[in-house]
Amino acid sequence: MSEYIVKENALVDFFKSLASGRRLLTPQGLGDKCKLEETPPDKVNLDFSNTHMSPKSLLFPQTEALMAFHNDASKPQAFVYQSLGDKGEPLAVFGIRPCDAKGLSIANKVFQNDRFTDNYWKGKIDQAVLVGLACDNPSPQCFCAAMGGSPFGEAGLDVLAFRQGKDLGLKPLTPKGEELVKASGAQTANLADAIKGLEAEAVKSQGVPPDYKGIDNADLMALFNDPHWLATAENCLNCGVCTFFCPTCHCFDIQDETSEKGGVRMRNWDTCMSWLFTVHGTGHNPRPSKTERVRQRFMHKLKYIPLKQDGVRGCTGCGRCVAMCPVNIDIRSVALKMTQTAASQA
Amino acid sequence: MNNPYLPYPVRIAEIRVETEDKNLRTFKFEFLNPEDEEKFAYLPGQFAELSVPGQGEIPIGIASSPSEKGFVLFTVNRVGQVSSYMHNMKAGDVMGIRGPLGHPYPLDKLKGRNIVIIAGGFAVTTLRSTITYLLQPKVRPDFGKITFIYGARSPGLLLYKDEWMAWEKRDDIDVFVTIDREVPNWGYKVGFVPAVTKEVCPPPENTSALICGPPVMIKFTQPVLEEAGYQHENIIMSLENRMKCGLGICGRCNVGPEYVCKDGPVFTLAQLNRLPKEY
Amino acid sequence: MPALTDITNKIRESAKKLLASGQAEVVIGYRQGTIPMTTSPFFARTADECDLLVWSNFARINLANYLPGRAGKVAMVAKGCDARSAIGQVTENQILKDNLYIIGVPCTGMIDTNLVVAKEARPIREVVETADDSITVKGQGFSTDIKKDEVLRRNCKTCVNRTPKLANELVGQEVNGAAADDFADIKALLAKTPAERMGYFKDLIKDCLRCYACRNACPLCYCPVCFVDETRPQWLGKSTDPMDTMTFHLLRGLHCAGRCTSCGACETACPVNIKVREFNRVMELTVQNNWNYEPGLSWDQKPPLTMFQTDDAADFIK
Amino acid sequence: MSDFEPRIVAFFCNWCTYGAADLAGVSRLDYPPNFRVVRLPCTGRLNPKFIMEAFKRGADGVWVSGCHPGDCHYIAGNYHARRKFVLMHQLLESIGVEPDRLRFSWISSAEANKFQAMARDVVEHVKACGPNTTFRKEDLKLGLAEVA
Repeated sequence: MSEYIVKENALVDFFKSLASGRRLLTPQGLGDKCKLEETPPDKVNLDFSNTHMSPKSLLFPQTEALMAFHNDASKPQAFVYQSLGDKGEPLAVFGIRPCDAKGLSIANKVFQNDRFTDNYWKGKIDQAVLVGLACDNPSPQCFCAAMGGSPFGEAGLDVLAFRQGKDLGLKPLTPKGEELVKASGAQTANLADAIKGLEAEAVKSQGVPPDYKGIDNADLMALFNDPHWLATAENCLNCGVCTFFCPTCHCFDIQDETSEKGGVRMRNWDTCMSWLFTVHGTGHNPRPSKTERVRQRFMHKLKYIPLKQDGVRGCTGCGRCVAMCPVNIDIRSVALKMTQTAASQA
Repeated sequence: MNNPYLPYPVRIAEIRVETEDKNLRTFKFEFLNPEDEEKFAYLPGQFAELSVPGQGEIPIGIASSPSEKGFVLFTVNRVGQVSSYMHNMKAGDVMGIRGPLGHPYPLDKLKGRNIVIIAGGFAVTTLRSTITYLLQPKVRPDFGKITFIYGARSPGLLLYKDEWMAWEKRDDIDVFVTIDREVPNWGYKVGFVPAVTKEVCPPPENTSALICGPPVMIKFTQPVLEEAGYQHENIIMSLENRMKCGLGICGRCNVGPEYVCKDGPVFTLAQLNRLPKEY
Repeated sequence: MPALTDITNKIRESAKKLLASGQAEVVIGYRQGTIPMTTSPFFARTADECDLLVWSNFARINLANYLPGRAGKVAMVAKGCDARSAIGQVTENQILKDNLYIIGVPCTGMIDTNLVVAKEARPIREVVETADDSITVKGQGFSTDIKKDEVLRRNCKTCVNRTPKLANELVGQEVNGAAADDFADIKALLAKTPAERMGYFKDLIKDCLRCYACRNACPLCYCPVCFVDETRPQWLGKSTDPMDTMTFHLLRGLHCAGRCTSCGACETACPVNIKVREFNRVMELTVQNNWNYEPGLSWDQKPPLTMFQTDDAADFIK
Repeated sequence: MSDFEPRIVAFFCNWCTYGAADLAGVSRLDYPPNFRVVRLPCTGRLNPKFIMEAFKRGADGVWVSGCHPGDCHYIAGNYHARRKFVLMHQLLESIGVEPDRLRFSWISSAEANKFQAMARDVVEHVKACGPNTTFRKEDLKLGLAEVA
């Protein structure tokens, strides 16, 4: 696949083409108000840092009704749960950052795992075309390179867009993306070298990435049993803000809500930081205190997911948990401690 | 698209109170749509999410055997919101089951081997399924000696009385049922499961053990088997953890990188040795 | 010497003494955060670790949060509000007075990072805190001075008890608090119509994620099982239903009534910047009006909801 | 609005107002039937979440009634309750629940007439507020074809 370019004066037409037959979502608003919103083609903003929350709610809303039943015995299907459908719709999302797209690709392997396919997720992701916007000026809390990604990363995207002066470069990554770009009337251009140059500069701005490879090779139980978890978790409030903001956190709870006429089974985001998350009916809790719960979160991101996903880490370096944590528990510091554990075991 | 969250509608055909404290009831379900029974093709050791409309779901091991057609059985302990609600339901009520979920006991890999089945309390459910499956005339010749050790606190807390009494009369399975303390007119063994295991457990050669029971029973039975010479690969256990989706997605039942629901619940002791004890 | 540096040095000195003399087994303080405008609660147990303790304009989390149920002797670094929370916990029997040593810091207010970002939207890579009344934020190609009193947290602007007078020691000169908090904003709100007030509060919490960070950051919220986690019956749905969210905030407000010291940790912790203290402030005003009570101002005061007067006024009861 | 019949959840202390309601009944004092009564051992048992739950689930009004101060069966339960009532009352009013939707009263078991008058008064005031549309959960939408 070749690259393409959209000249500054053709940008609105490009976004019109993206929006044709689909809803076009792009980041709108500033700071903590920045989120993906439906955007008229002439109102797309390329000057944003990143959305306040990760884009996972597009495919995995915080609250989603899965199925419903009614209790009217005089009508068919009383007390039988019926699917409410997966509610997907054709979407074009422009401006997802590579870290977040990678997060979606990691969650995608959970929602479509080796045994089961989550139809609610699949129904949405299959109808979405994701156009990422590369980061040419990463934020201070960004560390995608340290986690094996890049400000120009391609995982999870259909098209990678990047700023080429005042123009917009496009690199289609999937057949779906290729089709979209071709339909937009963008001109082909050989930009492979330009991308390399821009990427190198963007990576450089994150400094020399720390090396966490030790974790990948370390024994799981050695990492798990290391005494540092007690100190790592000591100041944690167990609030779970990190999990709500994380682009790869995908845990949920399933709950029934009822009314006079029947009920709805819905799923809601849940957090491994909560005591309730793992407690058994008997009262036994496999992760009874915050130390176990904090350990679970970081082990999941940095060891369990890589084991299950061919070495890809469950953290993409978006930096949200670092920025949002009320007590500044920094996953980079934790990864460093785990790396030290690994080194001392080796 | 197939919806793995959507339960098959079932009707409660029969409810049987299993124990004298009435905390365990066995529910016999019939599928509302007969074609769902085929889709619900399971093997011993798998579980399902029992779905009560408006209350929620609970993961429960399947107590019936695939050889028993026309119905499925689940024995449910009264513990939380859903199970308590189920204990107040009656025959004819409609609810749902979702599954089968998890992996079965690896019986296909155990062909030609002796099997010792050790159960404690109400954890016997999936092992009832296993024994019923193994004792089919067509299946039984594939396996060597079968030994069944089953314990509970008192006679009134033993499940499936008619069945194990019938098994006891057969000569193709050795049955040892035990209670914690002597009671009058008790014609079987007395003592804790580990002690009985020590006494009657077959030699480890060409033998696999399936164990399911409360943590304290497993804690003390495991050394007995080790002492008898059982390799950890041949000690097979079934775990439980809090679950919601049963599909390896919702994230709460993991033991290290493995999800008890999707990758388990059946693990060998050798596998568990390499995993955190978060269960 | 800049005041912050001076306080930092005194905290370290005091912490080392306390650990060496056995007066404390652990000193809970703050260390510098890993990104600009943050600090991280830190548990110093050795002299070396004491050298990581700092004082800053961003020491916002209330360390009393870590006290309940703690065994052994503990020292904590405390602003005026934090010390009041700790004293409140002593009166609520969450920690023994004899096990607690308060290193009191006369506080000139903590900075609301959202207000800083509102003044300087470019990515901030460094903050300089050497001046007493301003900070300097720096990033790629810029350096901006910001007056501290323009970016103070709401609760710090109206704080009366800045100096923790009941602390075991003070590290720094006493500072004067604001004049009494007049609750002008709340009074103005209460003057509106019920429909306007309902609209205001519903709008206030519309972004709430129900992460409960406000609860977890609160030194008053130490219940073993919070009402939001109760399952039988389950009082709150787990969806983002606006009424469930409202119920959470109302009950949180009620549970904190007569106990809240306006430390602002809840608002600091909120990831979507909800002014969650509005509910607490309504309750504080009510408590002050009815029982003339403010928490954490003496070691032996009884919390207002554990006691009563036979002639308590309640004219609305018919 | 005149044919609006409010649904009101009433929390009555077992030792007084609940008895007053009984006495009103046997004395043939008629009062409007808009109440669903929840009997409490003491108004001190009233957890604020009960009130929230009632409103959330669609109650148009809530009425809490217990023993006169000084008459508590448990000596001080209603003194403690009174302080909590102050907070609940102020908080709900502050966030915009119309004051007339929430009533607190003291009615002893002998005061059947006061009970009757209060019941009428509560219903009248809640009626004037109209249905509770602001402080309640929205009706769950099932989204099923059978029960549109």
